[in-house]
Amino acid sequence: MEEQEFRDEVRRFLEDSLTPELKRAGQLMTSVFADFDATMEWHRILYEKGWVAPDWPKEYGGPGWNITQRYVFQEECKLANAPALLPMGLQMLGPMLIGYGTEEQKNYYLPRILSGEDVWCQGYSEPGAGSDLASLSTSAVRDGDDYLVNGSKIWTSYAQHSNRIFCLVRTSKEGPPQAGISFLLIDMDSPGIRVDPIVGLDGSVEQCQVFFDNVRVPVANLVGEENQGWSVAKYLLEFERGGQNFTVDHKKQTAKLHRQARAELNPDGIPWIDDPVFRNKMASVEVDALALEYTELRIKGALEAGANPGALSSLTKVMGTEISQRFNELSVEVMGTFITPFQHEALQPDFEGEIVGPKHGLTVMAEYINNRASTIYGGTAEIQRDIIAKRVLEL
Amino acid sequence: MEEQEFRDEVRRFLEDSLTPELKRAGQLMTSVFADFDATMEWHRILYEKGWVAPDWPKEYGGPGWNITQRYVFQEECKLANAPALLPMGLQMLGPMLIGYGTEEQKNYYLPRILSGEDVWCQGYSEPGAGSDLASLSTSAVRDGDDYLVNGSKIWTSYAQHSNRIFCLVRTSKEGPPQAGISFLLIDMDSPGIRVDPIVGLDGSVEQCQVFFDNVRVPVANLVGEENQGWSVAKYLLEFERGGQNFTVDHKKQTAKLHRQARAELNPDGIPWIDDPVFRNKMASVEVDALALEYTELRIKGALEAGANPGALSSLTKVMGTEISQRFNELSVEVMGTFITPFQHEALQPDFEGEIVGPKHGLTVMAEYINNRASTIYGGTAEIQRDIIAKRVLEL
Amino acid sequence: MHIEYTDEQNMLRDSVDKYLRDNYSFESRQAVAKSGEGFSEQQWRTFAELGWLAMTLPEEHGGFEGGALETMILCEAFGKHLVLEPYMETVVLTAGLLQEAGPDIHEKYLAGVAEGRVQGALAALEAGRQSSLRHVETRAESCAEGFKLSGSKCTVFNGPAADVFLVTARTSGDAYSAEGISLFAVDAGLPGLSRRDYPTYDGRHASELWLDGVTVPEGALVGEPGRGYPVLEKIIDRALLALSAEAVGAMDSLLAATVEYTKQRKQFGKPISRFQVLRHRMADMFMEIELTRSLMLATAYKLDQNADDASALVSALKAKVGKSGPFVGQNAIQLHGGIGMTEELSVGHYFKRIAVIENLFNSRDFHLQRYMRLTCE
Amino acid sequence: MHIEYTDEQNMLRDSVDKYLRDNYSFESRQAVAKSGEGFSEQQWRTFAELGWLAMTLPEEHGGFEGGALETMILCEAFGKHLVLEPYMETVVLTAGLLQEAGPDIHEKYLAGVAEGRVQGALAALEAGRQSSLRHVETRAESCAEGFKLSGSKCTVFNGPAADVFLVTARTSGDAYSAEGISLFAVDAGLPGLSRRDYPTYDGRHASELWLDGVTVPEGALVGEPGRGYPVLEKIIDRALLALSAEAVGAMDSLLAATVEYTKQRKQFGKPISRFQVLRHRMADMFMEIELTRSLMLATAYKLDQNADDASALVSALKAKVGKSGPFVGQNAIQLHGGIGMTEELSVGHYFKRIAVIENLFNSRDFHLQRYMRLTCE
Repeated sequence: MEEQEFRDEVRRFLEDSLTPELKRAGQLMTSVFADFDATMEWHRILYEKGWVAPDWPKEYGGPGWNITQRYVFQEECKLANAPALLPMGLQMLGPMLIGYGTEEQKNYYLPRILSGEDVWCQGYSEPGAGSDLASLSTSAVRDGDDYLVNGSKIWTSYAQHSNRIFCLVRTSKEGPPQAGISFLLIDMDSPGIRVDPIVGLDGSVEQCQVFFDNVRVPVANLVGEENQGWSVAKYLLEFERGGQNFTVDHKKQTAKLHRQARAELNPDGIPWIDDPVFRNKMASVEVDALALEYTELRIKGALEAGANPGALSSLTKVMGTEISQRFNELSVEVMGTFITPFQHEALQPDFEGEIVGPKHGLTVMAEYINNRASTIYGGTAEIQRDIIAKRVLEL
Repeated sequence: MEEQEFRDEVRRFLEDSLTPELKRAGQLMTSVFADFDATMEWHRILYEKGWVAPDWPKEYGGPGWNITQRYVFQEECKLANAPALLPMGLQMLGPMLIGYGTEEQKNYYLPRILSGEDVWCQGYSEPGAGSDLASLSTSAVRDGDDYLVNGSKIWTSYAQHSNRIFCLVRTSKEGPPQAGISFLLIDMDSPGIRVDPIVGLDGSVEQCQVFFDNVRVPVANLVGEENQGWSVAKYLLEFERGGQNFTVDHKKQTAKLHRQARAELNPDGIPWIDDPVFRNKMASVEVDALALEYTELRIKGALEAGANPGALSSLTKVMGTEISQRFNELSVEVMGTFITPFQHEALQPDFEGEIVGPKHGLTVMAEYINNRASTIYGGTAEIQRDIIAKRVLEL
Repeated sequence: MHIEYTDEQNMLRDSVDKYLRDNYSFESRQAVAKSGEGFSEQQWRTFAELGWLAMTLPEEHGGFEGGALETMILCEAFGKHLVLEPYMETVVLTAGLLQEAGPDIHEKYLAGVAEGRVQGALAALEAGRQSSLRHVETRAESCAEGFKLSGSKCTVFNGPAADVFLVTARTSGDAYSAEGISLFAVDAGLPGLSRRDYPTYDGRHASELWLDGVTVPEGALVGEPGRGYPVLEKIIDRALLALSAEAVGAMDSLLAATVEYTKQRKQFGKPISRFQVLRHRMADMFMEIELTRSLMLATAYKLDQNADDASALVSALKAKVGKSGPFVGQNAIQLHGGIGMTEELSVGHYFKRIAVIENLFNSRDFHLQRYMRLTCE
Repeated sequence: MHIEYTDEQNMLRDSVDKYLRDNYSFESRQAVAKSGEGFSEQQWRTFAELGWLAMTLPEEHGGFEGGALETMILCEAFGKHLVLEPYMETVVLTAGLLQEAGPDIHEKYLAGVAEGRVQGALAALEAGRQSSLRHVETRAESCAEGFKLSGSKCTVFNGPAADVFLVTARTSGDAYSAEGISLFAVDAGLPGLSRRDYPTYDGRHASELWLDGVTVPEGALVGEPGRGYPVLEKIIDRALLALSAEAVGAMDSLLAATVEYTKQRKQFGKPISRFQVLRHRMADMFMEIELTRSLMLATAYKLDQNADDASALVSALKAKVGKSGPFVGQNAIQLHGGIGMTEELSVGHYFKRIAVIENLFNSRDFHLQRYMRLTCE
């Protein structure tokens, strides 16, 4: 199918299926997550259409799209303000199970990810193991046909909404730290699991700490070999790093900033967009965003040609997040004192009251705050630069 | 004497003594060094006045000024465009001999530094020992009443004009690298010394490499104890780091930039100083320069109170040089294509021809180029930050 | 020019710091922030008892005649300990402006401020043009009783607790003119005044304010009619010093917390403070803070001297805070990692307060421009 | 949109690179730079023989009809090897503009350019207002023989070697008007033309040019009278691509040299490439270069497509080069330390060329402004 034809089809579908409430949930996103209920509603709609897992092979329930089509679909969803789907099942665990899971695991779990029946969260980081993930200490000790799991995971996004968690656990203390790690699938309703929500700086709860106290997990829930979990994890980390596209996010941020900068006036009473100094700063970020857009196109070109864009994908995460943060800062500057009202309830899709300040400023401060995390999670900006130095420059 | 009265006296002296040629040499400085002949002429004038070594104690030939007076003198000299004196004898070796030298050394060398009869250069860095100075390998081996010196020093400023060099040499390979270093005074006309000039990026020669091939140096020329040279060197390094004041340099750069930005027109045909974006960048640097100015005042206050400003002096070198470089960049931007003419001869004080482009642009490119070295010599910007992290923040 | 503290000032500094260290823990601060008020009445009374609120007031109203240096010392400590209480709003802005008013007003409010009985708020911004204090559409018309005020104000910090509002209203001139702006002290209880209160991201409370024909007596006028703007500018210079000092205090705490955290946090087998990139980042934070502190000290000194370049210094300082503040705040979070993004740690709260400070009374570029206007024309 | 090279383009790229690697050592380059000419006649002839000079010319003049992509490929390689020869001046600017001229001129010069016999230079800037191509005070008056030109020009790169100058002169309009500027091909041998030549910091030669009633025939007019500015703008977009590609090539060499140097330079018992701060600096250099390269590829593509947003891309690219270029250049020197400041090493010469590039045809802020004007109005 031609690209434009496909794009039109996606647009028609989005027009028909995205309710105003769902769009509102998309518009009110101030982090990578949307309102949970809206997210799952949209998940089910896409599932029924067969479009919920664009990146999966057709035999496992993917739509069978090529790379361009997947780009187009992602682009159009974002432009239409669809709420973002949860990536933990669809984008992290799913592809991994397809690569490493047993037939039983694939048959059981994949359909439940697609349907939304299972909501997964990711148990990687620990209080003592962040950037240095391989130092993790949550232990899984064989006890008959089970593992007994003890320890704690942190920064577990949406654990409070999840019925399952995939975890990296330590099954051996021999050899280098990477060598004794295994990959386990765990039911969240297993006895011995406790979930403590972590309140974020913006007042919302997206992250949790998950505690494991002698939690029994059947050995059958091991993915890959025992002590071979690190290679599975690395696959996902690579995905987390290289698999992101920032072009559409930046385009939306640009459009939003332009809207704000046309509406709000600078101290001389002219719209910020016509303030030469501010305009210069906008241009500076927009040019960098444009450069990243073409870099992403180069990556896409390489992928389509079957090549590995390696070096280039490692820069998208760093530049993508840092450019986003600069957009956030410019929005804050334009909104001035209207960043101050704390209106947490107004960020819920079902809010019907009146807000303080202009509508286009409502999400600005929460976005500024929450987006600071983007240079921390999924490999900090510092770790990313370490990787570029080591892998790309071979320093 | 009251500060203002003293300042007036200095001004009167400068008005009377600074010839137009000397001023011209000062104005044409594109690095920390001025034309050598002009420098030494000015040195002799100050010597006759008794003002050549403001920082030396009175008993050794200093003028007996307090801290404020020394600041004022330095300020007024720079503002009057006096050529900078060579620091190697007056500011580096002199104070060090006063602290560590024998009576004989003091009696012999100090007067000759004051009079300008001796011109000193500094032999610290080596091709293999830059930031890591303690790894130096130029060796001095005892042979009767002499040392035999072998090796090479690099970045030796004005070695081609010097009749003496003070060197760090290795007298022992035992213990940590700092432990086997000694401090030697060497005649440049000793047999076995060769001086190779190094041509800089601006086409001028300020640095040299100095080679030592079995050079005989009397043991009497040792300063401090054998193998105790590191503590002497550290004293000088501290001086090089903390002893600089950037306030007047930045004020001169500000004035110069304003002159350029009033004279040159932006693409819309208005003076650059009225271009909002450029003006904003000027303001940004000027505010940082102002902040550094008051930081230097805080340091001066601490010194006057007899306290050690430690933490603050370590930031002056970093910020002072980086602010200077930003001024350079703005001047380059204003001058546009007039940075391109390479007019090396026009930078000599005795040049009488016509120059290409406006006079206020003549030194801009050479300054931009040469000032890149300011974050390299005397401890790189990176080493300085290491020091702040270690000594100030105790990380 | 000596810009270090006198012994007396050092004593004040130490005593404020000691009190807050002992009595203003982050936990108690958070409890207060989550309460409906946005500050602690009890702390406020203690501040009054300790003489802090009277520190810069005139003697005749129980004050100690302190100047900009004292304001700076207090606010730096408030920033360091993340103090919520509306010192800037009530003492710097309200009492500062009231000192320009006639004796009626003096009598009515100033002693009350000194004693901690009276709180105030500045109502000077209007929605749609909130980036300029000169944009005033609220009108004040002469009437038999004095003036009748109509209009609306936004971002009135400390609005919910204020006993008196300092309101800008136009007695002449048009939209953007600095001329024709008058200042009024409006009692919070007057009929025709209504508010919508809301909490702010930095743990305080603010209001939108509507004036629907609020009638105030002649004596409520602060300064000359139509000449309110220069008075406001003068007091806002003080507020900018106060805010900037608060930012310096906050930055100090952020750097200290970051140094501490990176020393104990281990990754890859060593404290993360061993990583050179983080060490240099902290060195840069240190340098930014010290440069800002130098400007802060100089600004306080110049304000106390009524120096010609005092306002230029104020803008230089606020511009510098607009760079150093976000830099230090953002990197404190970055170096703390995930934990820095949680409500539980103080780091993020300093970060939010710094973000708010940067947006009060105009941000960096405005002040860079003002600095150039004041220094090179 | 695919912005990777075709096989043919890859071949060109490889062959240019191979030739220069084998035949254009830094040492020989330096010898040429110090010679009186500022480029090598012999290299220039070889460039012609290799077909490089004809690459983008029309077939009728012996050219290969290449487009922006070919210009980009050549200039990127020239930048990488620090090529001195005046390709941009002669082929991109002069031949580019001449293609807009009538057949007389075509005949006279274009084949000569393709064969390496003819060199050219753009004389479009005037002292005092050299930041704008629109500022033209040089006047062209109609006369019996055609036009009589009077005025002066500054910063005429490749002036000393030029056989023909492309001169802007005003036939109508005032000082800053884009209207009324005409373009003339002025033979270097004409009476009334005088020059002062000077070497430039980047090892080339340039001139100041005076036109004292220089008479040119009617046919010397390039394009319509008074409509020269849009033509110039169009060709300068190509020159900006050429310069930017050259900068990208130079940055590649600088990063490669820096990586190499830091791996072998040892301090404190290990290669300095082990220091995290330097590693991150090089990672940043890498990212800046790749972002610039993406814009470069896209710009060449858009120019070849005559896309509506081609000029916006050109300005985005030049603006980006204005940030990445100095960043990479300055840090290459910083990481080399003292040795990077010497004439002996290539690093500093790349640095100087990048500084010159940033100042040709306006620097970063101008292009940021142009980008905004072209994209959001």
